[in-house]
Amino acid sequence: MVAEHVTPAVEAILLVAEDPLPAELLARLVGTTVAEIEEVCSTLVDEYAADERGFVLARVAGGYRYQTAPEQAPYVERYVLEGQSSRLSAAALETLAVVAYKQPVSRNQISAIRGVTVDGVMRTLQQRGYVDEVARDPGPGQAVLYGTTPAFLERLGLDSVGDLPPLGEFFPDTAVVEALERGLRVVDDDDDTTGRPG
Amino acid sequence: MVAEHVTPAVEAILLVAEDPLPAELLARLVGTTVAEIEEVCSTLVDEYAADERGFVLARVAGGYRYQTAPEQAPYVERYVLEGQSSRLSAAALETLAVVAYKQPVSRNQISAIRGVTVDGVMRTLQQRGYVDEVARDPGPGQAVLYGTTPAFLERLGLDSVGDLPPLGEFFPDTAVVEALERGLRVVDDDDDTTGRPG
Amino acid sequence: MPYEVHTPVFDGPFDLLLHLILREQVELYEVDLSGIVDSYLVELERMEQFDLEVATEFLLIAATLVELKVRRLLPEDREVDVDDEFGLWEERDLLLARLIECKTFKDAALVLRHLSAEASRSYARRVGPIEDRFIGLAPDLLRRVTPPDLRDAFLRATAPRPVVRVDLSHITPLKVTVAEAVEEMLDELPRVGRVTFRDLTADLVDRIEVVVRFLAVLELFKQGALDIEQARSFGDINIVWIGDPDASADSLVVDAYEG
Repeated sequence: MVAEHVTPAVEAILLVAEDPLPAELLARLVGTTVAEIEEVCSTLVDEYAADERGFVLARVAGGYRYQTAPEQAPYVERYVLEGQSSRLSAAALETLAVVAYKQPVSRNQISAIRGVTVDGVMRTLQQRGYVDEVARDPGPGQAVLYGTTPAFLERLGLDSVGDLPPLGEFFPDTAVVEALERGLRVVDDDDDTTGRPG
Repeated sequence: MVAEHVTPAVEAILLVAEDPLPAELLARLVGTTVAEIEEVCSTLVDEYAADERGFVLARVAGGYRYQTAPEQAPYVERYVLEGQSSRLSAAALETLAVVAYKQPVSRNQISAIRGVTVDGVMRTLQQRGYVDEVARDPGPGQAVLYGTTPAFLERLGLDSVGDLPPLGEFFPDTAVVEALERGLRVVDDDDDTTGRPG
Repeated sequence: MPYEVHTPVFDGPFDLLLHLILREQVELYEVDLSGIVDSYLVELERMEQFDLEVATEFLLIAATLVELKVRRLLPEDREVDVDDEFGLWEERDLLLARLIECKTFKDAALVLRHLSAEASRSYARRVGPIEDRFIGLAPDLLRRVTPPDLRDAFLRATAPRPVVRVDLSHITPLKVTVAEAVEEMLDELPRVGRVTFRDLTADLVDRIEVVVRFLAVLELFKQGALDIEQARSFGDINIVWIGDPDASADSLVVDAYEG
């Protein structure tokens, strides 16, 4: 049974928080266990949904925070005006995908996968705070290794990178692989004649 | 009977607002009457109280805003004291930047640039001693003009405002800024419901 | 009529190759060699800054493709060097593996786009403590703010924002269709025989009506019902009826234009 004081205390602290607050911090501030905080938050998520509130309690980037309900976006946008002014380019998204799934990863490794140099795009992503240096390759050269940041998770509304769909889901299906293989045939499939007719 | 969409829309807008929002503004954003907004808000005040939420909907300075419930003050204080919130919100930082670069500047001019009312944020900045009234607009209305304080310069390790980093090539030209100032007023010039000077 | 100009710009050689193989369903060996090379050269030219690494990659892949194709076209040489053939297979497999990996992440990126679009509909509360009693408690708020932070904040605050409402007042709804305009002209033109475009549109008020009338002229010209002469640029257009004197709207098939 959750102590009576926990729920409103959590609501009050979350109301003045500017970043997602981890359950551990909430537990410490309210003087309870992490398990109890998780229970309280999950109840609040359900209550707000059941009451059809205009706000939701979201679990993002390893913490909880108040957000507007997605359905209210048109009204909120009238007030905030800013909107998502900065759409991510296809190149930025593909680079982010590589970093997200292969982190920690070096710039060279990303370039190899994308087939282009990624210096410019990585600089932009770093400036925007979506990726950051997380380590150094222990091998020779000590290349800088990159990973995604909490800002990236916030941008995607994810709790952790573990919440991304497994990469295996995106492996091209047989039809695509076959098309690629066909496109890169070394010899004709119906290679029974030397001089090809037609 | 209040239209179904009004309540969650009001909750969503209030959730992201930094300043108390007058019922007139809410009515315009949601597309309803002031009377309906007042009815919705008064119902929400009662609901939050009945549910013993950690937040309340308060009527402050001619508008509505979310605040923490008075009984939760000890927990909020603990959170604030822990330094978890010890940085300026993005909105406050932007407002401070506008004052720093465009001083002397009136609140209306800042609102126009930021696209939202800045009363609450300006109050915070003034309380903190980062900005202060420096003059009065000689024109009609004699709006109060704001500038940054010596304490602000000291905190940033600057000798004078002239030492602020140059804006360089990124700065949109004057025409764009003027268009923004003209075009993006949330509160109309003739809307004096907020009781703002100037 | 809305129309789009499709000029795909490829982000790299894999992008282009995937496009060539998958989206256009082109059998690369059916395309002539110069066609493949041309596509690569076009992309190289389109690159805003000449990036040596990307250019090299483009060249390498183009060369691999050319080699694969040459190998396919030449009569089978039983004496072929086993090492050469093995090397070619290896290169081809490497290329295939890299293409598959690239495609995997391209598709993963689509999911990221979707997630980010969904997340952007929900705005976070980032207000912080607003009540006076809490504001006073917090330590120095500028502690971690640097002058460049301030400049960035100013640039953010003054960056042009997307226009919220689209002003549609300048768009005139179409009152007349091209078919109607054709019908009107069929009433008059066969009888008059010859008219200038200025006269033909003299009684029209709205610019859009003139445009529609012009489209109708083009339509009848396309059908071979009239001839158009224009003596000099921007001069008046003479319209001469050369079709059946008893033409009616029913005898002409007029494309519907969607306004």
